[in-house]
Parts: sequence; C-alpha cells; structure tokens
Amino acid sequence: MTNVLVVDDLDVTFALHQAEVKAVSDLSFSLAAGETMAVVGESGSGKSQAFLAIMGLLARNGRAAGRAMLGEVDLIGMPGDRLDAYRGKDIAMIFQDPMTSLNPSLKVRTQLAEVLVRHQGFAPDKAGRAVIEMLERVGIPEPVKRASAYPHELSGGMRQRVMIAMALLCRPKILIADEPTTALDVTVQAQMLELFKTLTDEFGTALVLITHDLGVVAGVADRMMVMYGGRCVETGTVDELFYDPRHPYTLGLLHSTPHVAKRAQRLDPIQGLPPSLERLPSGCAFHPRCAFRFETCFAERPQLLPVDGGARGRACWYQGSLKHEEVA
Amino acid sequence: MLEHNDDLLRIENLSKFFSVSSGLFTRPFQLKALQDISFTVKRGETLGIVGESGCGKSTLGRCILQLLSPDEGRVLWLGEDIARLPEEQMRLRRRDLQIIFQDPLASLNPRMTVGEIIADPLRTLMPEVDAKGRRERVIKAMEAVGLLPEMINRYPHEFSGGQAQRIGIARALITEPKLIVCDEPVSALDVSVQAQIVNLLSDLKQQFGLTLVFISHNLSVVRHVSDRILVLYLGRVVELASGDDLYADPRHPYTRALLTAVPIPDPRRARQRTIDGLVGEIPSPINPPSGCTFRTRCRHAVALCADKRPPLETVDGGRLVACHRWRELAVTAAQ
Amino acid sequence: MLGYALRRVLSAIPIVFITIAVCFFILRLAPGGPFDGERALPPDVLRNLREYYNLDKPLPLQFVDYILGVLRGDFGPSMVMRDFSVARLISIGLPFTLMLGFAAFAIGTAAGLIAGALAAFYQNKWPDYLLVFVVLIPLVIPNFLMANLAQLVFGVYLRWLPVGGYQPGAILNLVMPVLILSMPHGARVARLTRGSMIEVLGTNYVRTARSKGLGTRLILARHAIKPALIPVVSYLGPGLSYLLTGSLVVEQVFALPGIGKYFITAALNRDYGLVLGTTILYVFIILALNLLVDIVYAWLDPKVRYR
Amino acid sequence: MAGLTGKDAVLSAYAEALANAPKGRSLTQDALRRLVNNKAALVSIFILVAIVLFALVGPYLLPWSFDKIDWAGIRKPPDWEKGHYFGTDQNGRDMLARTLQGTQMSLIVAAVATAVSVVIGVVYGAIAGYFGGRVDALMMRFVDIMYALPYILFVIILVVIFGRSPVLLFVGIGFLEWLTMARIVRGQTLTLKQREFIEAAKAGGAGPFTIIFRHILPNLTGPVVIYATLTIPEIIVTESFLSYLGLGVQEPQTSLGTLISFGAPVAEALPWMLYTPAFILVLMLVCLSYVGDGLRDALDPKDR
Repeated sequence: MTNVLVVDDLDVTFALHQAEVKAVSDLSFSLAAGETMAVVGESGSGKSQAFLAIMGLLARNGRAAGRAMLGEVDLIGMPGDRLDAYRGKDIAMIFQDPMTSLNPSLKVRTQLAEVLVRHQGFAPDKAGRAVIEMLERVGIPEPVKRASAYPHELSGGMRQRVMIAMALLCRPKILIADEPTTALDVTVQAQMLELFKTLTDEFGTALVLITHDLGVVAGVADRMMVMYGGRCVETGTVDELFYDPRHPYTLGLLHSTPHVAKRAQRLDPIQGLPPSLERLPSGCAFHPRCAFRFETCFAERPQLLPVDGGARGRACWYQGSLKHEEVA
Repeated sequence: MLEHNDDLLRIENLSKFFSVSSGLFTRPFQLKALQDISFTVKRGETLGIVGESGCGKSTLGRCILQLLSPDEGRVLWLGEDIARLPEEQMRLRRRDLQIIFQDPLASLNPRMTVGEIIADPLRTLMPEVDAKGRRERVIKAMEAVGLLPEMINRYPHEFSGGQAQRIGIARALITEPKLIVCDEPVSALDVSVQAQIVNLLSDLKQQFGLTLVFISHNLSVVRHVSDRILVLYLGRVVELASGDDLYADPRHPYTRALLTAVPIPDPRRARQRTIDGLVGEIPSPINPPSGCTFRTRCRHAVALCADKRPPLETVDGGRLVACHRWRELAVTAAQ
Repeated sequence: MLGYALRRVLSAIPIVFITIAVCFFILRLAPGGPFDGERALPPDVLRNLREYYNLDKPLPLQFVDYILGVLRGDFGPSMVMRDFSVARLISIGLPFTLMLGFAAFAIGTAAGLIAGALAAFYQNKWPDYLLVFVVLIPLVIPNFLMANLAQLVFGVYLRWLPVGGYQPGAILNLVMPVLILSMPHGARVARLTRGSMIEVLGTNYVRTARSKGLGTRLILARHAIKPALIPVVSYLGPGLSYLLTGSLVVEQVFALPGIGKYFITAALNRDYGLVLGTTILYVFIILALNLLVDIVYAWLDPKVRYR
Repeated sequence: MAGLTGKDAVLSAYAEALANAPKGRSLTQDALRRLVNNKAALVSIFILVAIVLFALVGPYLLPWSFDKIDWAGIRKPPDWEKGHYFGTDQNGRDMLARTLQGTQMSLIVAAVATAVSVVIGVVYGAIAGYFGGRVDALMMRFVDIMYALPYILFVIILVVIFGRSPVLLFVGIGFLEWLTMARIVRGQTLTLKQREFIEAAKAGGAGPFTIIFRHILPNLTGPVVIYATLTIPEIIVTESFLSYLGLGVQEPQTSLGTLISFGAPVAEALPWMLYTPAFILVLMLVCLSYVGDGLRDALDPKDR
C-alpha cells in the first residue's frame, strides 16, 4: 500500500515570553492510503500541535522543523501561499469545537462553496449544487434549507456534519480530525463515527483521528499512535496495543478507561499528573508516574524502536512483561 | 405517606420551569427543564443520573440541594420537605447536603487560599467550630483527598485540574455531609486523572459512609460507580434500574440506544456490535414533541406514542420504565 | 431586517422625548438665570421679560408649549442675543458644524480602519510598532492642546496654513480643523480595529479558513473583515459624541462659525433657550446616527437580528 | 469525616506548624510581579509619583506663591536668580508656582470625580448584575441611552447649573462618568454569578451579602482598578478642556487647562506660558496611559 504522508523527525517549538517550549519532539510516522490512524494522548501530549504543524496552522509563536512529505512535496517550512494549493484539497482538517470553527457571519453555503471555487475552479452555481449534494451525503436533512442557514441556527451535531462536508468536498487524500466528537453527546458521537467510517471508505481517504478517548479509537481505527510529553511512546495496530500493550503508559491508559460492559471493582489509574511541557522530566518523560521504572529511566531517554521486528514500535527501557498482576 | 428507613432522599413529582425572556418587552416563554420527576435515594448507595446535554440532569442536582427551587413537587430529606423551606432553616440542613462541580477551577474562588476555600462552608454552617478547629478539620480533609497539607496557603491557579477537583471534594467533605451530589465531577479531567478521582470518590464513600448522586453524561463512568441508574430524556425519567439490570437488559428504547452508542475500549467487540443509531438529535426543550417526547427519534414509535404520554410503570424488581411498548420490545429483544 | 430597523426607530422616539424633558426641567429649575445681571432690573421690566420669554406660566405648561414649538421647528427666542430666534442661530451654525463633523468622521474612520488592519496584519513587526506609537499621540494629547500647537507650528512658525477663521470657499482654512478633529477619532478606531482584527485572526474559524487553503486575501476579505468590524461599528456611536466634543474645541480655537461656538457662548451667558435648543438638536443627530450604526451592526452580526 | 479522635493532639500541633506553611502567590501578587516587570509602566509610575509629590509639596518650597505678583518681573522668561524657574505671566506671577497649583487642582478633581464614578458604577452595576432579569434590562437600557447622549453637553449644562463651584462641578462629572464602570461591573457580576464557586458558596450556606462581599467584589478588583486608571486621565482632560473654554476653574485659582488657555494666544511671544503647563499635562497623560496599559496586561495575562 502506498504512503500518502510520511513524517520524519517533526519538532514543534513555541516561543513563550521566557523560554522555548517543545510541544512535539522527533515524531516520525507514515500514513498509508485509505487507512485510519488514531493518535491518542492526554492534554499537553502534543497530539494536536503535531498535526497543526503539518497543516501549517501553528500559532504565531510556533515553529516546526523536520519533514512531512505529502507525496513528493515537503509541507514543513513551505510558505503559506504555496501550502494553500494542498490544504483543503489533498489534506483537510476538522476541529474539536464545531461552534467556533465555522464563521458566524457567513452562510453555510458560502463557507462550503468557496472550497470548490478555490480548488476545483467551479463556477458558483455548480459549486452550490455540489454543496447541497455533499450536505445530503453527510446526513443533513433539508440540505437546501440548511445551506442558507447561518451556523448559529444549527445544532452542535449538525455543525460538525457541516465541517465534515466541508473537509471532504475535494475528496482529499488525508483527513485530520482533531477530537471531532469530544463536544458532542454519545448518540451523536456514534452517528458521527459511523459517518467517518463510511465516507472515508467511499472516498479512499486516509483518516487521522486525534482523541483522548480509547473507546472512540477501538471502533474506528486500524492503527494507533500513543503520545506522551510530545513524543510517540508506542505505535502499532489497534489490536496489538489494546490486547498486548508494551508501554506502561498505554497499559495505564487502558486501565484508567472505564468499560461500560464490565463493572470492575476498581480502576487502576496511572499515579500522578500529566507533565507540563515547560518542565518535562529528565530521561523518559513518563518515569515519575511509571510503575516499572529503574535507574536508566531517570537519566536516559528511550528511543522508539521496533518491537518483535515487526511494524509496531515503542519507546521504553523496561524489558520485562507488563502483565497486570505485576503492576504495583 | 410510607417512609422507608433507608430512604435518605425522596423526590416526588418534581418539576422545574425556566422562563426564557428575550428582551425587555417581549413576553417570556417557559422552558420545562424537569417534569414530574420521582425517585428515592437510599442510604449508602450511589445513584447515577445519565442523559444527553439539555436533559435536565444538572438542574435536577441543583433542585435536590435547593440551589434552584423546584416549581412543583416535594424534595423529602429524611422525610421532611425542604423544597419550601426558608433559607435560614435550609442552612441548617446544608451541612448534610453538599455538591462537587464539573469545572474544578471555576468552582474555586480565585481570590481565596485553599485553606479558606475548604473552610468556607464551616464558617457559615458550623459557626461553633473555632479557628483552630477549622484548621484541623481542613487539614484532615486535605489528607483524606490526597492533598499535601503544605498546600494550605496556596491559591487555586497554582493547581492542575485534578488537584483542583480534590480541593472541591475536600470542601464538600468538610461539614461531614450525608449526601454529596457529584455534577459531572470527572468530565473536565484527563483520562488518567479521571480514574484517580473516580477511585477517590469510592474510597471516601466507604470511609465516611457517604451517599452519592452521581450525574454524568459518560455512561461508562456512571456504570462504574453507580448502584442504581436513572435515565433522563428531555426533563423526564424514562428508566430507572439497578446498574446491572440496566446494562444487561435495558427496557426503554432510549436506554438501549444510549448503551449501544457508548464507545467500547475493546477493538474486537467494538467492531462486532451494531449501533442502534438514533435518528437525529435531541429536540428543543422549549417545544417538546407531544406524547412520548422520545418518539421523534424512536424506531419503534407508533401512533399511540404521539397521542399519549407513557406513564412511568413499575416493572419487575422495582425497575421503572416509561414506554408504551416496553413489553413487546422486550419480547423482540429476547428473540 | 426591515422589522428590526423599524423597531429600533420606534424605540428611539421616547428617548428623544425623555431627553428633552430632562434638559428642560434641569435648566428651568437651575438657580440663576439670564437676567441676573450686575444690577437688578426693575420689577415690571422683569415681569415683562418673563412674560415675553414665556417664563411666567406654570412649569408643566411651559414644557407643553415648548414641545409643541419644537415639533413646529420653533425653539423659542434666544435670551441673550435678543434679536435672534434659537432656530435661526442654529440654522446658521448647523450646516458648518455638520460639514466639519462628517468630514472628520469620514477621514478618521477610513484612516483608522486602514491603519488598524495593517497593524494587525503586521502584528509585532515594525509597521505595527510604528502605528501603535503614532496612534498614542492624539490619544494622550488633548485636542484643544493639539489644536493650539498645530496653529502655532503650521500657522505661526511655518505659515503653511491659515491660523483660523472661515469664509465660504476657503478650503485651506478647513484643513487643520478637520485633521485635528479626525485624529483622536481615527486613533481610537485604529486601536479597536487592530485589537479586534488580531482577535479575529486568532479565532478557530479563521484557522478553518486557512485549513481550506483559501489564501490570505480571500480570508481577510471574506472571513475576517466582517466580524472584525463589529466592535468598531459599535464604537462609532459613542465616537460621534467624542467628535462633537472635539468640534466644540476646534470651532473655538480656530474661530469657526459653527454651532459649537454659539453653544459655548450661550452656556457662558446662561442663555437657556439656546443651550436647550442646541442640546436637543445634538441629541437628535446623535440618536439618528446611532440608529444607523445599530442597523449596520445587525447586518454585520446575523445573531443580533433575532434578539 | 468522622469526629475528631485520639489524633487530636498530634493534629493540632501539626496545624500550628502549618500556620507558617509556605504562602502561595495570589492573583494580585502575580499581577504586581508582572507590572513590575513592565519597564514602561514602572517608569511611568515613578514619574507620576514624583509629579504628585511635587504638586503637593512643591508650592511650599518655592520662593513665589501662585497668586503673588512680582511687579518687577512681568512677562519675563525663566530667570533662575529671581526664582522664576519657568518665567512669569502677564501679571508677573510665577509660572512654576501656577503650574504646580494647576496640577494640584487637576489631580484633586480627577481623584474626586473618579471616586464618585467608581462608587456609583460599582453599586449600579452590581445591583443590575446580581438581581438580573427585568431590573437588569431596565437599568442597562438606561445606561445605553445615557451612552448615546452627548456627554459633554451635559457637563456644560452642569457647569451652567452649578456655576463656578469646582467641587460640585466635579462631583457632577463623576456622576456622568460612571456608565462604563457600571457596564463592566454588571457584565463581570453576571459572569461571576454563573461561576461554580458562587454555587459552591450557596451550597455552603452563604447568604446574598456574604456572596457579594466575600465572593463577587474581591473578584472585581482587577477591572475596577483598570477602569479607575483609565478614568483619571479622561477626567483630567475633561477638566482642562472645560477650564480652557472658561467654564471650569476660575481665577485666581488655576488649573492646567486654564493655564493653557492663557498661554496659547501669547505662545509666539511668551512660549514658556504655553509649554510649561502643556508639558506637565502631556507628561501626566502619557504616564497614566502606560500605567493603564501595564495594569491591563498585568491583570489579564490571557493574551501573553
């Protein structure tokens, strides 16, 4: 299968008033055509910033280094006006908060049609028809009426559908969805995840699903990448990571997530708090919270290395087994 | 009225309306946030309340504590109706009834130190405790929730969300209450911290013999902590059952839909199951559908559902369900 | 939209009425009057004067008479400039003041918008720093002082422009007054535009627009300008009041024949009739323009219309 | 928590020790630290303090008082030997002494009017915000109307009414300046009212007054302080403007505006008569503007 996106040694730094903060370090991964990859992490893990950097959407004080190859072109460091040829066309993004991500003063139709006019050179009336079609496709009832509405006249779920429609108009190779269902109710979330599945299958779009919710990942993704303190700590297929986690953090996340079908007596959470990027611990950033740490973890940072010679990888010094009983 | 000894709190036919006014000269219209809610909370149990946003679950929590006064119905606390109590008398009961909020930082006054925040309910509710006694109690409470007593003179903005939530819990514990309403206590927290707080709450419940009303939109968390679960839809009770019964055998189509929509952190199962997709979204509570309010999203709705509101029926084992067709549907589900 | 505009117009009518009433009664009840000269007037002269100026009737009746007069366009006689009616004095001064005000408003608003947008676009680069500094000057130097300094520099030392006065057609005489008047207004508009533009450029929906690859020009023109204008437009109403203050000063300093000059003279001489007439007129103009601003606002922000 | 048990003694000793526990930094302290780090604001504060001190103490140190006429030194440029450091005016009065007196007047006026407007604004805004509903709608509609009216005309009408009593005049100006404060306080009260810590206080049995004084007002200090620093220059300008027009402070009392209005027509021949008061006025306003900006950044660190 061909890779549509290959990221190499991506670093993202932010200049704060006193210091420089590294939000993402040495991130490398590749995304195959049509696959769904989940990026999982808690707040401050750098999961959103990495993909904002790839899209060239970092805040003013942010800077990205490394490479992100979209086919033959490197997106990192490309000036905004050249990026615009790819953004929205080959690579699109959906954000967490559909309320604020749509322009309140423009009608839905305007905000969608402009994508087609810009990238496909559609005439306005043709773009308008395509917009209605796409709105219908994402399950919006009365699309003609909704197209003439302003965002504040739509419900949260409806707005997120509009966002999806907008992102898929040009049938991009890659769709990045940053916590797309966090602001929504479970029932709407389920509808939305179904929609992602069917549409990305149909259009052959590769989906990057950024989330903190392992439940969302399990139903939708093929592969996943777990991030902690700005680095990827473990990566592999969803089944590998869920049923046989090799990094203590992944294991901790799984044990922290309550399961609706089982009533365990007690959750087994990770101790302590997620680190602040301004004061990352030495060595392995996870060591202060890790039940398996030993001296090396304090001093040296583990590299992301292949596990079992396969496609999965992890960054951890501990070589023993992570069987549940052994957790302190 | 029959009083069970183990009924700590009993809600009877409670309704709450908000008048929504759009301007100075326009006539306000009524939003029915809660209608005809009845249930009991037994001593020592955890009652979970779930529902989608706008179903009135937070309003219900506030009505229990008289932070909002209900428009109709009774709130019986140990057999006494506190819904119409003057505020001075209510104050005497407040030491037994406390609350934990969703947004941990917003629930702490940024101008007060941790010590002052935790001691605040003591000042008004237990004026007999002197300054020294207050301090001791504050320290005990801080230790109970896992905060270092050295943090007593710090201010809230120096804490992370998880720690701030611990401060909020310590404040709720300080008057040694009997019942604590937890209003979405973990939804603003990171997954790993969320689990710590859930565990902390269950430890404290055991340690201090607390009764909890646990409000959340996250069914997995509610399932994890609750003995019984109340499902709300558009301001009405649609189902009430023990946690195990509800999850094993949901009777109301809405509960069933909610349950199938919950994400499962287990890839094989997640891929296998079919989602009983609800059509559309929750209707506006300003103009709710006639009859059964759920009928607009229900796959099993028939003409009767539009005409007549289903009564809340008691079914086997003290479960409650409000659906015209629950019997037929239970049969179909069994097949 | 039309209904909204109509409602706004109707709600403005009682405001005008209340304002007239408040001003009228405050001034009538105020101690002292135009006839408290250095020497006391003989009682019968005073009585005749009071009768002529309609001051002998009970207050409510005076008020009704006054309102009826105003509705006919009659603001009563001036009490100090005996041979002129208030309406006549106003009709002499008003056109000039309006011209001055509108010119300054147009120039200031346009310059402020452009400067503010540029500063926002080059945020934390040299055009931004320069503009932020330049904009500070008219904001901290009160404009009567600015007017005097400008007079001194450009009129007296450099002799580029006339120091003051105005005859019809003497455009050069207007250059300094209009610019001085427009400067603080323009500075405030620039500040607001910069602030709101920066805010809008940082919003999620502008990020969405960027993620669609729309290109800077389209993002600015279609996505950023309209919402960024909202706070600026809502300032334009109060801004008109500031312009009015400015125009009083400018007319005074540059000896221009506007309504402001009459107003100050009237206030100094306790010419109640003229003060009242001018105030009502100003209130009317400002409310009318505010109304216009509100309607523009509703056009910019679709949410407002549904309130 | 079950009742206190045998651990009492240990605990109370511990409590004593903790009375000296490390103090956290409050929001105010954080803000002050940020303000001190802002060099422009810090320098401005020093200059302002110097001006205020000099305006209050200076007149006692000068050889000439502000209304004393030096018959030998009329319309004279600065003369260090005679003690006219900034020259004299047409009547032979010392310009420095007059400028200091004028500064004093401007400062007093600004303080009085700002205090009046803050008090009215906070009370009005807090009432509207706390009670909400129709009371709020009605009260704020009134503010909206007042906003739209030509403020300066009302000031001038006040001048006409109160005649030449500066104190009353500036109480009057204060009465007109409170609108913005009321709006800000009302908005803040509305938001604070919905914050969960207010509900927590209610659940803790706090009554409305406890809530207002213990929980709402302390959280308003930021906006009130910012507002006050922004109002002071505004009132200084209004006062100097009125005095400039001849409607404000009257002879032999003086203010910066009066001095400028006397100095402006003769600025070509006697430049010191304009530049001395103008310089002090602009310096004060520039400093106040930097302090205001500095305070805003310090108290609202959101956009840094």
